[in-house]
Formats: sequence, structure tokens, C-alpha cells
Amino acid sequence: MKTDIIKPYGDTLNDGIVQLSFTLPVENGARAKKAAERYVKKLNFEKVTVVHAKKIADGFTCFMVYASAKPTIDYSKVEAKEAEFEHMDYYKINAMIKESIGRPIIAVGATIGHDAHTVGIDAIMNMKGYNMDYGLERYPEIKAYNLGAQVSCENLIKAAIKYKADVILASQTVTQKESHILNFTELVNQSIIAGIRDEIVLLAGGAKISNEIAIQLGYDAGFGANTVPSQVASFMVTQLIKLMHPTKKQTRDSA
Amino acid sequence: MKTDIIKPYGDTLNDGIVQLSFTLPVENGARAKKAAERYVKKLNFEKVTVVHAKKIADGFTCFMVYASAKPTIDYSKVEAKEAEFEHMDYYKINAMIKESIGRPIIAVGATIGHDAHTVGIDAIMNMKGYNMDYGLERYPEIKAYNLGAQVSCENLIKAAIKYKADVILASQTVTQKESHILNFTELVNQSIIAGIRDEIVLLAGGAKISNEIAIQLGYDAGFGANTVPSQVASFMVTQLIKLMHPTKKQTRDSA
Amino acid sequence: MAHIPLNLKQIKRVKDLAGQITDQVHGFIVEHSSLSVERAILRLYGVDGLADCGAPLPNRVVDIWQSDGNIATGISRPFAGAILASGESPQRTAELIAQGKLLLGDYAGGSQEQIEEKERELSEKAVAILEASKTRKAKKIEKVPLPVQPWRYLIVATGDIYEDRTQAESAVFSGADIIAVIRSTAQSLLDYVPYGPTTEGFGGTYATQANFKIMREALDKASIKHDRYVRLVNYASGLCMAEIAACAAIEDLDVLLNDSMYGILFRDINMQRTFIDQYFSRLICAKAAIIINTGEDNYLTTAHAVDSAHTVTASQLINEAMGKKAKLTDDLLGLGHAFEINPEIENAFLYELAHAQLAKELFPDAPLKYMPPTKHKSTDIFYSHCMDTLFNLASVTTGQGIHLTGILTEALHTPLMQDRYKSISSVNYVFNVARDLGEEIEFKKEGFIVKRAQQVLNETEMLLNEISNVGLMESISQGRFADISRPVDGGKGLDGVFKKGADYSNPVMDILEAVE
Amino acid sequence: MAHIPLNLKQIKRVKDLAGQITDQVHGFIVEHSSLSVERAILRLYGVDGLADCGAPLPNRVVDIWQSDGNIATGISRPFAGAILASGESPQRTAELIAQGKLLLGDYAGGSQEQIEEKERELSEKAVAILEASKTRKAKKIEKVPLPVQPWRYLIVATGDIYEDRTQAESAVFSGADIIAVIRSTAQSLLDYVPYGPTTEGFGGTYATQANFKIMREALDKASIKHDRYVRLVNYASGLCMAEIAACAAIEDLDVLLNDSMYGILFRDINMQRTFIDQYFSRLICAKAAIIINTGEDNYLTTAHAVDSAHTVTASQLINEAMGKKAKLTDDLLGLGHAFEINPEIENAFLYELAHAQLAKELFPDAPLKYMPPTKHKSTDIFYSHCMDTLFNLASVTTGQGIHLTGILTEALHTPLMQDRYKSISSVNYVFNVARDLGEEIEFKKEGFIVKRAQQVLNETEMLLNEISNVGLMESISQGRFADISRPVDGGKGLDGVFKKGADYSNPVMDILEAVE
Ligand code: B12
Ligand code: B12
Ligand SMILES: Cc1ncc(COP(=O)(O)O)c(C=O)c1O
Ligand SMILES: Cc1ncc(COP(=O)(O)O)c(C=O)c1O
Repeated sequence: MKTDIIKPYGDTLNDGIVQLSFTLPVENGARAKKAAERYVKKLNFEKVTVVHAKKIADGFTCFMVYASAKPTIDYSKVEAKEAEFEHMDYYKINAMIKESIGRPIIAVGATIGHDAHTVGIDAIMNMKGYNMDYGLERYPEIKAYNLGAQVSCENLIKAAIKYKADVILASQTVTQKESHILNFTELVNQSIIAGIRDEIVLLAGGAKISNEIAIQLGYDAGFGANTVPSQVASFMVTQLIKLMHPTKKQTRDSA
Repeated sequence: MKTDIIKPYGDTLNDGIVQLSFTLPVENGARAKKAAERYVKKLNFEKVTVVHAKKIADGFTCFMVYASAKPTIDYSKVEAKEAEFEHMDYYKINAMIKESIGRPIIAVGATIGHDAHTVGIDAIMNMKGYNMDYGLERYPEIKAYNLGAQVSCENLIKAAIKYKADVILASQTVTQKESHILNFTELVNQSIIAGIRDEIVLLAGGAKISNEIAIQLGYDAGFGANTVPSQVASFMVTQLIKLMHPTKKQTRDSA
Repeated sequence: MAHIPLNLKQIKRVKDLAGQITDQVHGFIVEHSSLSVERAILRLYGVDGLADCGAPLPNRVVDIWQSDGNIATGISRPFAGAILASGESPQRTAELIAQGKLLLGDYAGGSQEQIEEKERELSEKAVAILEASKTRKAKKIEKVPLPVQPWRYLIVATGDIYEDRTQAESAVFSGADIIAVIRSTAQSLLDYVPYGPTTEGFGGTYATQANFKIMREALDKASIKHDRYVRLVNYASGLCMAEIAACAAIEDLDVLLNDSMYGILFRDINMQRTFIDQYFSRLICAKAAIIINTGEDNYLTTAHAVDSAHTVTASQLINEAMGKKAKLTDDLLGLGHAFEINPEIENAFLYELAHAQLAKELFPDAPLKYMPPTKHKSTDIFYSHCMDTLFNLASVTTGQGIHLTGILTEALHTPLMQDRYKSISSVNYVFNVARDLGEEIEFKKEGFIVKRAQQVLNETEMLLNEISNVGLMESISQGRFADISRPVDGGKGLDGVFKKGADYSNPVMDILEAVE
Repeated sequence: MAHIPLNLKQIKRVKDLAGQITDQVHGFIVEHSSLSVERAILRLYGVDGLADCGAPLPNRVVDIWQSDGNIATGISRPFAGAILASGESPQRTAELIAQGKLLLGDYAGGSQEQIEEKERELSEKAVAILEASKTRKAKKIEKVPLPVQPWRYLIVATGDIYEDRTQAESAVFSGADIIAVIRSTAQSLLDYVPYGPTTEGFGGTYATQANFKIMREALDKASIKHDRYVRLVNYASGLCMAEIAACAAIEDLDVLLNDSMYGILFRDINMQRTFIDQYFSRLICAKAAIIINTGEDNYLTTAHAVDSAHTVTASQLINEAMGKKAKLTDDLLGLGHAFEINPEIENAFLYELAHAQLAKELFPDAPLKYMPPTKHKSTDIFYSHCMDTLFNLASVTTGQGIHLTGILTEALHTPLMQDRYKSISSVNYVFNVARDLGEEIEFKKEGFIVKRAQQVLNETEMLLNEISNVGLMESISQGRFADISRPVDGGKGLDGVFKKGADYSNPVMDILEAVE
């Protein structure tokens, strides 16, 4: 395999230049600056310049630093785990559902836990949609139920069962103290307990959610900032077809 | 010796949080973000979040990252090499020169090489001074000759000999491609060739100059951003006394 | 100050409309009370701490009375009776009640008059507590003066009150005039006020009386050190509005987030409950000289900041009218609004100026609370920093009162110490270099800014007309604010609402209402 | 546009004064020429490349003629004679001269009339080159239109023209309308124009014709890709003003830093030399439609930006008058000024607005070049970013023409790719959200801004009066600008100045001067 060794770029290839800013719990002064410099060296940098140091509280100093990073990375070895699916448009998605599933998809979504942020899940589900891209409610071939925010995992699963959902969409915005991880995990567990995990497409989303983390937590996919509804709908239908036609899925995979 | 192990501080002691920003020579996309994340991990960070990734040219992406740095540093082991002298005021300095040297000090200064930045050396030497602190020209006990900018090292040394200077002040602002190092080194060499190095106090200054680097280059001291003239004058007289009264110096050192 | 000439008659019309709307709701409010109101009375009577079961004592006592089916009387009378019966302090009496050692509703301890006398005594003391807080604050401000407006408001939100304190000290060091301790996520949905110093919140720190005290003490020190009085803010809106107001007053807080509709819209708290609670909590604030901050800024995080600008203005007018009903004077009305227009809209800054100036024209004497961009903040922290810089300019130019400092990492995380420093540096810079810009410019007559302000005012008038026709509760259930609709009987906390009986008594409220 | 009402009579007075000052200097200029002017003629006649000794051919040829003691005739006549003698192209002829194979001053190749005819032919071709450049640019602008003002100007300065190209492409990607390749430190002191593509400059990249070509080609591609015409800037001021103007015209540059006094003040270049050179170089620019940019912004890096504001205005007026003398039309007069007031001064932003608007009032049709804060930029890059954000606002509000993008790392290093992106994001943001702010506000009559502008204008008038009394050269030697004084006979390059002999000829200048 071909390698592709790279480094940060300032104004000359591979100069490694990085801007850093951080606070150390020390009083400002020559020693503080020295400590900042040494610390950044420990982070595998050379040519470290502490360009700014400012006292921001008794015993705390904020530093700004430019430095040249030493490591390189082989870009050819970097793989990303994006949800794999063809991004289709509104019309194609509806057509595909009609053709391959033969009935409207049912989707239930909510912001779980104590999280009150609805703007994200609304962007995906409400008619209006996001960034000129219609929301799921608008799709004739999708029946979308948006339960809003602060919904307990239990209630979301109950609703999914009640509506015979094909897809569950869970949103989390607050990530402080890993609360999103706790809530997402809880939802997966509840779906397993309810015995529906294998029958549904389970999606996680939110500003700080990546596909990778969602998959780690047991979801089919995760969607982060700037997702548009048609991406989600595309994934939903693609995944659902795989779920409903496992053989078809295999042929696809081997193709 | 007591240790004092510290780490960067975000909002919880020792959380290690650092803000970084850099460019990688790759097209933006999921792989690019992954590469940025991995790269920051190589820099000895954990909990790396690539908060922003933006294409800024074909084949270049700018990243913003928050991450938690792993190393610690023992602050008790950090020593800074500031020029050591008592910072005196205008009156005290003049009095001290009168008393301990018995004649006005002669100082010659310039911005050397092709560097055209005079504001810094002017701030130290001109009457007006800097930040409400009088410049050297104002001191009755200092005779200051400011030769301006773009002065060759040779000419500065010649002037120093002509004026029988006690102190030479050299300024450098442009640091691109290490031009300041080249010029400062050249000046030291010229002073040695002229045979005056041991008889004078040799000072370096400029926005990016630290005492440490100046000493490494063979100067008596170096002065960086926000230096005020009275600091320089204080050092000048202190150092000159050491130079003129070597015994006195020893007793001081052993004190 | 750059001025937008508005029709004074129209201003009067919208204020009258807001007054009518308030009057309608007020009719409902005065006939009802809530468990939280009753608990607030107990707190002002001197009841604090936890019962053995772990619930706060005020909750225990009120719950007992409610589960007995007697709540329509309110808690004041039976509690006064219990004190007479026990002969103990309010605190001890409450403990005895909670332990089941003393029965509420046992009026044997004294005559009707004696009980009323006790109630009077308790309530006068209660009101004196509020007055004392006002006096203490006034004295502090004599010693270390208040800074000029806009006041630089910074939040701390670590979840740990001691860590918050460190952050707050840092903020004051860099220039903050007001510190707000952000409340732990969803505390507004707790039907009690947590107790004691706390170190584990989510997205914020629990609002407890002990935490208030810790922070106020730290800020008192900081005020003296930096020679300017630093105000302290916390959050009342939620299921415990009145109780938190009581705790805040006791601990000399300066500002409370206290909106007549926020809980309804953003926390799905029942609207009846909210209207009842806000009234009593604001009476408390008025007496203790606590500035209220309203939450109109939140509307623009769910609704479109241009299309829905008039809902902000309408809500401000309603909050003002409700506030005045609760005796809040202009200087205590920190009505909220925000700089939330999508920066991709051309001339967004002109809209912002128009909206901000409109608020100033309508409420010239109120310390308006101006919220920075949040929804359209980018994860590009440098870009976000620019947005805040223009926000700072809009604020100082239009003479806002309370300036919530925008943070460059808004789209990422609750602020780190370094974030706060960087953000306040921008505020300090802009406020200094453009201090008198507002005095030195005029908005072009017939220009875009003037017309835009007029348009928003016209839309506001139409909306208020509609609301006054159908009533506020019905309007909210139709989703008139923030694109959110809430049914009159839906949401949390309705079970805590009760109709006052003929024998209901709340002498604290009586005194506070009597004030002129 | 927010307007400052100035007395039209006073404006006329200051413009007349600047005209008088220029006329005085012009008397001197027309009697002299310089080696650089002569070399520029050769370049326009088609001489390029290096001599065997490594010096540029134009230098070699002129030096030979000068060392023969004949320079008072100028180079045109003897060179035309040499062409006739050799029968070769100008380039080949120059090579032969440099190799000593052909003698300058040997007029045997033709009669007086034939030589004059040859000169006419050469000079008409020369002027046609300039005209062709103008036409080519106009055509490009027809295809990919010019963006609206203020034009977003970004610098590249890696020292390596190929690296610069990458940086420039990135800048255009993010929104730049103009790219300036910063020149290597002290190139202005070289008495020749380096040759070929270069990769090793200090603090900038050498200005060479080859580098101009490389960058212009890259920008032509970028212009098409991004569908807006991206202008290219380089530096003329220095010892080779006229030659660089010639090279720039040949390569279709759009803008040249070209000041009548910068070299004197900031590079200690002899003032006689500078005045002579700037005149011819500007005649070239005028014909080739190259916008000049003047360097008044530099004054405020050494002098106090408030106290010395009037020196900027005075210098702009002089630069304008000298520019017009050299046939530059208003649309080519990119007069410079800057946002350089110490941010610790209260209301610094109001001063800035006053100064910027004053420039706009005085030169309404000139594409004013507005320089960002530099001297008071902090090493705190976040703080510096805020300063730039307000600068951006001042620029769009007062309708500046060429907006030099302030860089958040100004106090640190020449911009990195990421720095440039962050900085232009701020420009894009501010220009969009405040596009029409200037149209929508007015400066209060009798207010601070208006008074301040008037004060600067008054001080300008006084200064121009003084200068017109003592003469410009004398004034400069008295340190009237930028707190720097330069003696009339001091500085570099005086040895390159000569008095025109009776038989002096420069037919290129004659044609350019004849243009109406
Ligand atoms: C609006 C807002 C609010 C509003 C919410 C109103 C509402 N009804 O939603 C209000 C004012 C109520 C609010 C309150 C709080 N907020 Co808030 N809030 C924001 C804000 C400003 C914008 C969020 C937003 O609407 N973004 C726009 C949407 C469209 O983007 P999105 O959510 O990322 O959604 C997109 C994708 O992620 C994806 N997506 C999202 N969900 C899903 C789900 C699925 C299944 C899929 C497929 C895709 C998907 O699709 C969407 C479209 O692309 C952010 C700051 C910011 N600028 O990001 C803070 C922010 C999110 N809030 C924050 C906090 C801490 C709070 C509070 C906890 C503060 C407090 N202690 O009081 C409270 C309480 C909230 C609670 N209990 O949850 C923090 C979170 C910090 C963290 N990372 O943990 C932030 C980052 C602010 C900050 N810097 O402190 N907030
Ligand atoms: C003003 C200025 C200019 C003016 C200079 C006018 C003049 N006569 O000085 C002009 C416009 C001419 C100029 C030109 C250039 N500049 Co310049 N300039 C600056 C600027 C904006 C301010 C510098 C300044 O005056 N600071 C204020 C003084 C008071 O601070 P100071 O120099 O640090 O001095 C203090 C201390 O350092 C100390 N000190 C300084 N010297 C000495 C000496 C002694 C002995 C002692 C004891 C103390 C001492 O005391 C002083 C008071 O505290 C900086 C950006 C910035 N904001 O820093 C760029 C900057 C320095 N310039 C820069 C460049 C690249 C140039 C050019 C080379 C660009 C070009 N290619 O054309 C040219 C050419 C200059 C040349 N040949 O040297 C770069 C340098 C990058 C680098 N680190 O290498 C900077 C950082 C801008 C940038 N980001 O690109 N510049
Ligand atoms: C008026 C008001 N009250 C309360 C809050 C916060 O309440 P909670 O604790 O529900 O997040 C806000 C939030 O912005 C508010 O604006
Ligand atoms: C008008 C003008 N010319 C030239 C320059 C740069 O010249 P040098 O190459 O001497 O640094 C500047 C710098 O700002 C300038 O303003």
C-alpha cells in the first residue's frame, strides 16, 4: 500500500505549525512561560514560541503558543467510518420505499433523557426540514412521529412498539459528563429488553455525535452537525431494505 | 525538593484541556477529520474532539480541536533565566551611576542588518521613552547615541569604538528565516574581532527576543516585548559595575 | 443615544393591551395557589433543611397538609397553629410535623385571633427578611459602586459550586460585573429545591441556598478586591419559582431568571402553575430588590429571529405588565431579548440594531438583558468570536443594561476559564473603543432600521390584539410564542395547583401586595 | 452613506495647496532623470534578462553610458543609435553592448532623423505595451466581473513564489479579491530588479517580472474558477519605482504600492531620486491602468495615530496632486490610510470612523486603501481578531475601496494559511451583516465624529500652508511626516540622479505626458 506521510502545514509544506491555547494553574511570570514552553515540548512539539501569557485569575495563566509538531501521520492508513449509503433526494427516496418496501416506513423520534434540545430532532423530522431539505414528516412514504424532548427511553420504546416503528431516532445535545453516552446506552438496552432491537433501524444524532461513536454504542448509524433529513431518510431506507431482505443484502455486500 | 505536578486547566483541575488549530494538506471529509483526531492523539492527547473542519484551499483543511493533554510537568523543577538585576527607577539609576561609576555611561544603539523596525529601539533610547517611562536619552548620567535602523554590524561596532561606548544595544524585529539570529551572531563576532567584547555590556532586544536566547548568543542580556527603558538602564548600570569592579562582583555573587 | 422615533400613542396602546392580557390572567392567578407558593411561605417563615426521608422540610410539611386534603386553606394558618401548639421555633415545629410528632390542622394551641396574630408576626418577619436583603445590598453598593451599564455578565457552569467559585473569581478578575451560576440541567423540573452545597450538576450547578451563599460570599470578597459591586444571578423559572425567590432573597442575590412563560414554553411546565408561581415569586423579588431577567431570548433559538421578532416584543410587554402587577419597578425589569439572527442574512446587523433599539425605546428605564448569539454560533471559534464582537457593539450602541457575554465556544461546551477570558476581552475592548457610539450616530429617518423597528412594533400590536381577544392561555396553546404550543391542562406541575378556599390565607402575599 | 458635512471651499483650498506644493517639486522633477528611469525606458524598449556579469541587462547598459560620463542625454537616443548600428533587436543590441561588442554613443548607424525615427518607433511600441495591458485587463473584467468594494485584500509573504501561489489560491478560495505579494525585506534598497522566479526571500518574496507572471497566471485561473476578477498587487516604491512599474505593466498587474514619499521616509532613499522616479513610474501606471496605493498608513506606525492624523490627510492630498500630475485618474488613486489608534484610548473607534470618513469625503471617487490595525495588535490573537472585526466594520461603513485584511497574528508572524482563513472569515461576516450600515446611519451634527474630522482637516490645512511656504523637500527634512526627518541630499540613491542635458531625450515620457 502506498504511503502518504503528512504533517500540519503553516506556510511551508511539513513545517508542522500548530496554534495552541491553554491555561496552567500557575502565576504568570518568566517561570510560567518557561513551564508552558516545556509543557508543549512534552506534547511532541519543537520550535515552541509562547506568544502570549496573561494572568486570568490568582494562580492561573492563559497561554497562546505556536509550535512545530514533530510527528507525522500516514494518511493512506486512515479510514473513516461514515455511514455508508447513497445520498438520494426526496423523490428517489419515496420511489424507493414504494418499490422496495411497498408500504410507508414508520419512524418515531425524540430527544431522550433530560435533554431539552429539540431543534436538532425537529430539523430532521418536522415538515420544514433543514437547510432547504424537507423533513421526514413531509415524505409521503414516511410516517414520522416526533415525540419532542425530555422523553424517557422507556417511553420512546413504548411509543415505537405502539406505532409499529421501523426506525427509532434518538437525539442528544448535552454531552457534559458524558450524559449522552449514558442515555444512548440506556435506549439500546431498553430496545433489547423489549425484544425489538433486531427488527428496527436505530439511529442516534446530535451536534457532537459521530457515526463511529453511534456504532460503538450499538446503533445502526449516527449523524452529527449539519445533517440534512434526506441523508437520514436515505440511510433509513437503505438499511431497512437490508434488514428486510437479508439475501439481497448479501448480494449487495459481495458486489 | 518538593514537587508540584501540574497540567492544563479547563474547568476542572488537571482536566488537561487544550485548544488547538492547524491545517493538514488533505481534502476535507470524514477521513480528514479522522486523520486530525489521530494526529492529535499522537501529540499525546486523549479525549480529542475535532470541533471544526473547513476546506481552505484545494487539498487543504483547517481544523479546530479541543483535547485533553496527557503529560504532566513538575513546576518545582522549572527555572527561568530572566536577566537578574534590581529594577530601579530613573532617579536611583542616575544616582547609582554618579556614585559607583563616577561619569556618564555611554550607550550606542541601532537596529542591525536590513531590519527597518526602529520603533522598538526608539522606545528604549529616545527621550519620550515607552509607557510613561523615560528613554535613555533623558538620563543625565547616560549619553545615548541612537543610530537608527538598517545599520550594519560593522558600522555599529565602529560607532561604539568612536564614541567609547560602555554599552551596545542591538534591536531585531524581523525573525523570519532566523534572520535575527544571523545578525545578532554577526554582531557578537564583530565585537570580538574588534577586541571590545570584554569591555562592553552587549544587549539584544526585540519583540521575540528572550533573555535566554540572548545569553546563548553571547549577549549579556536580552529584552523582549513590553520592556521599559528603566529596566534596561537598571541592567546596564548593574552589569557595568560588575564589569568595572570584578572583585566587588565576586563578593556580590558569593553573598 | 441614537433614537428611533415611535408613535407614543402606539406605545401606549401596546402597553395597555399587555395590561389587559395580564389582568385576564390575574383574575385566575388570585384565585389559585400552588404547593411551591406554600413552600415559599414556609421558607420565609424560617423553615429549611431536610426531613428524615431526605425531602426538603418545606416539601414534607406542605405535602402532609395536602395529602390530608386540606391544602385549600394554604399552609400559613395551620403552620401558625402548629407553632402555637408546639411552642417551638418554625424550624423545630416543621421538624416535629415531618416526624409525625405534631399534627397540622390541630388549632388547639391558640385562638383564631392568636393564630392570626402569629401569622402576622411570622409574615412581618418574613417581609423584614426581604427588606433587610434590599438594605444590605444597597449598603454594599454604597461602598463598592456599581459599574456603568451595560453590565458584563458571565456564566459559570461547572456543576461543582467550588469549581464555579474559582471560575467566577477569574471572570471578575477579567472584568465581569455579574456572575450567573447556570443551573443543572432540568432542575427546573424538580418540584423541590435541593439542599446544601453541591458538586455534581449536569451542564450547570444546582440552585441551592447553600450554593447561593458560597457564591455571594466569594463575590463580596471579589467586589472589594476589584472595587466594583459584582452582582449574582441564579434561576427561578421552573417548578419552584417562588421558593427559589425566597432562598435568593435570603442570600442577597441580585438577579433571578424569572419569566412568566419560560417554564411553560421551554420546560413544558403547566401554564396555570407557572402563572401562579411567577406572581408570588415576583412579589418577593420586588420587595428584596432582586432584578428579574426574562427569557424572550429563548424564543429565537426555536423560532426564526427575523420572522418572530415581534413575539419577543409582545412577550416583553406581557412580562413587564405582569412584573408591574407584582410591584416590580422599572429598575428591576431585566426584560430579555437577543442577537440571534442568522449571519448569512444580508444586513443582519441592521436588523439586530433595529430590534435592540426598539427594546430600548419601549423600556427606556429597564436594565434590559441582552443575550448574545447562540443558535447560529459556529464551531469555528474564531468566527464565533467575531459574531460576539459585533454583538458587543450592538449592545453598547443601543445602551443595553445587562450584557450577557457571548462565548466563542458557545457551539461546543460550557465555557472554560480561557474561553471566558477571551470573550470578556472582546467586551472590554468594544465597550471602551465604542463607548459613546450610540450618542454619536443617528438612524436615518425613514431608513431601514427605523422602518424595521416600526414593522416589528406593528406586528407586536397585532399579536397583542389577538392575544387579548382569545386570552393568553389560549394563545400559548395555539403556539404563538417560540413556535411551541402547550395545552392549558398539559405539562408538569398541574397537580401542584389548587384553588384557594374561602379560608385561604397567605399574609406574606397580603403585605407584599399592599405595598405601594 | 453617513456623511460629514465639510466646507467645500476649504476642500478646494487644501487641494489647491497640495497642487502648489506639487508644482514646486515638479519644477525640479522635469529637469532631472535617474538611472532607474533610464532603465525603465530600456525595459519598455524590450530589454530584459541578465548580463554575463550577473547584473540585469538594463543596469549594465545604463551603467556603461553613465560611466562614460554621458548620462545627461538619457539612454534612449544612444540606445536607438546602437540598434541602428547593430541592426539587431533591442534585446540583442543590449547584449552586444554589455559584452562590449557594441559601443553606445556611436551614432554612425544612422542620421539624426533616422535615430529620432527609431526612438519614435521604440517609444510608440513601448506605450502600446502599456495600452495593451490596460485592454487585456479590461477584457478579463468583462468576463469575470469585479467584486463590489471594499475589495478584500490579502497578503502572501512566504519568500517562495510557488508557496505564495498556494497561499494565494487558498486566500481566493476563502474570498480574497486582491492578492498582494509582499516584497522581500529591503528589496526597495536594491538598485536593480532581480531576475527570474525566486524561492528565497526574507519576510516576503522578491518582486521580479517572472514572479509577477507566475502569480498573475495563477490568479487568472482562480478568477475564472471563482467567477470574480482577482487583482494582483506588488510594490514599486524604492530605488526602482519606474522599472518595477514597467515590469508590472508588462505582466498585467493591477495595483502597485507607489508612494511619492514612502521611500524617503521609511527607507531613507534620497528624496530627489524618489520624486523623479515616482513621476515616471506613475505615468506608466496611468497608461497601463495600474491603481497606485500610497503608504500613509505607515506614518501611524511611528507617529501617534491621533496627534498625527492630519499628516496622513496632508500626505494623501500631496500624493493625489502628484498622481494627477502624472495623469492618474481618480479611479487609479488608491490613497492610503489606517486604523491604528491605540485601543486603550476611550472612543478610539469614533476617532477611526471620523478619520476614515474624512478620507472618503475628500476623495469620494478614489479606491481608498484602508490598512488594518498593526502597531497596537496584541500577541493575544483572539484580542487582535476583535480589533480586526471592528476595523472591518469601519471599512464597510465608510465605504472604503481596498480593504487590507487584518490578520489576527499580525503581532507574531507573516500570515499562515490558517491565519488568513480566519481573518477573511471575519471580513466576510462583517461585510455581509453590515453591508449597508453606512447608508443607514448618520453622524450626529455637531457631534464628536463630525468635529473630529473638521479638526483634522483644519490641522491639515495649517500643515499644507506651512509646507507650501517652505517647500516639500524642506518640510520633509524638518520631520513633518511620520516623525522622521530626511536631509535633501541624504539617503540612498542620490548618485543615480542626474540633470537632464539640453540633448536629453525620453520619448516614452513625452508620449505619456502628451496624453489628455
Ligand atoms: C438552542 C439551544 C438551547 C435551547 C433549546 C431549545 C430547544 N427547544 O431545543 C435552550 C435555551 C432551551 C437551551 C437550554 C440549555 N442548553 Co442549550 N443550547 C442551544 C444552542 C444555542 C443551539 C442548539 C441548536 O438548536 N442547534 C441547531 C440544531 C439544528 O443543530 P443540532 O442540534 O446539532 O442538530 C443537527 C444535527 O446534530 C442532527 N441531529 C440532531 N439530533 C438528531 C437526531 C437524529 C436521530 C439524527 C439522525 C440527526 C440529529 O441534525 C440536526 C440538523 O443538522 C447550543 C449552542 C450551539 N450553538 O450549538 C446550546 C447548547 C447545546 N446548550 C447547552 C446547555 C449546557 C444547555 C443547558 C443544559 C444549560 C443550562 N444548564 O440551563 C440548558 C438546558 C437544556 C437541557 N436540559 O437539555 C450546551 C451543551 C454543552 C454540552 N456539549 O454538553 C450548548 C453547546 C451551549 C454551551 N456552549 O454551553 N439550549
Ligand atoms: C511598525 C511595523 C513596521 C513599520 C516599521 C516602522 C519603523 N520605523 O519601525 C514598517 C511599516 C516600515 C514595517 C515594515 C516591515 N515589516 Co513590520 N511591523 C511593524 C509592526 C506593526 C509593529 C512593530 C512595532 O513597532 N512594535 C512596537 C515596539 C515598541 O515594540 P518592540 O519592537 O517589540 O520593542 C519593544 C521590545 O521588544 C524592546 N526592544 C526592542 N528592541 C530592543 C533593543 C534593545 C537593545 C532592548 C534592550 C530592547 C528592545 O523594547 C521595546 C519597548 O518595549 C509589527 C507587528 C506588530 N504589531 O508587532 C510588524 C512586523 C514586525 N513587521 C514584519 C515584517 C515582515 C515587515 C516587513 C519585512 C514586511 C515586508 N516584507 O515589507 C517590512 C520591512 C521591514 C524591514 N526591512 O525590516 C513582521 C515580522 C515577522 C517576523 N517575526 O519576522 C511583523 C511581526 C508583522 C507581521 N505579522 O508580518 N513594519
Ligand atoms: C427566564 C429563564 N429561566 C430559566 C432558564 C433556565 O432554566 P432551566 O433550568 O430550565 O434550564 C432560562 C434559560 O435560559 C431562562 O431564560
Ligand atoms: C507605499 C509603500 N511602498 C512600499 C512598501 C514596502 O516597501 P519595502 O519593500 O521597502 O518594505 C510599503 C510598505 O508598507 C508601502 O506602504
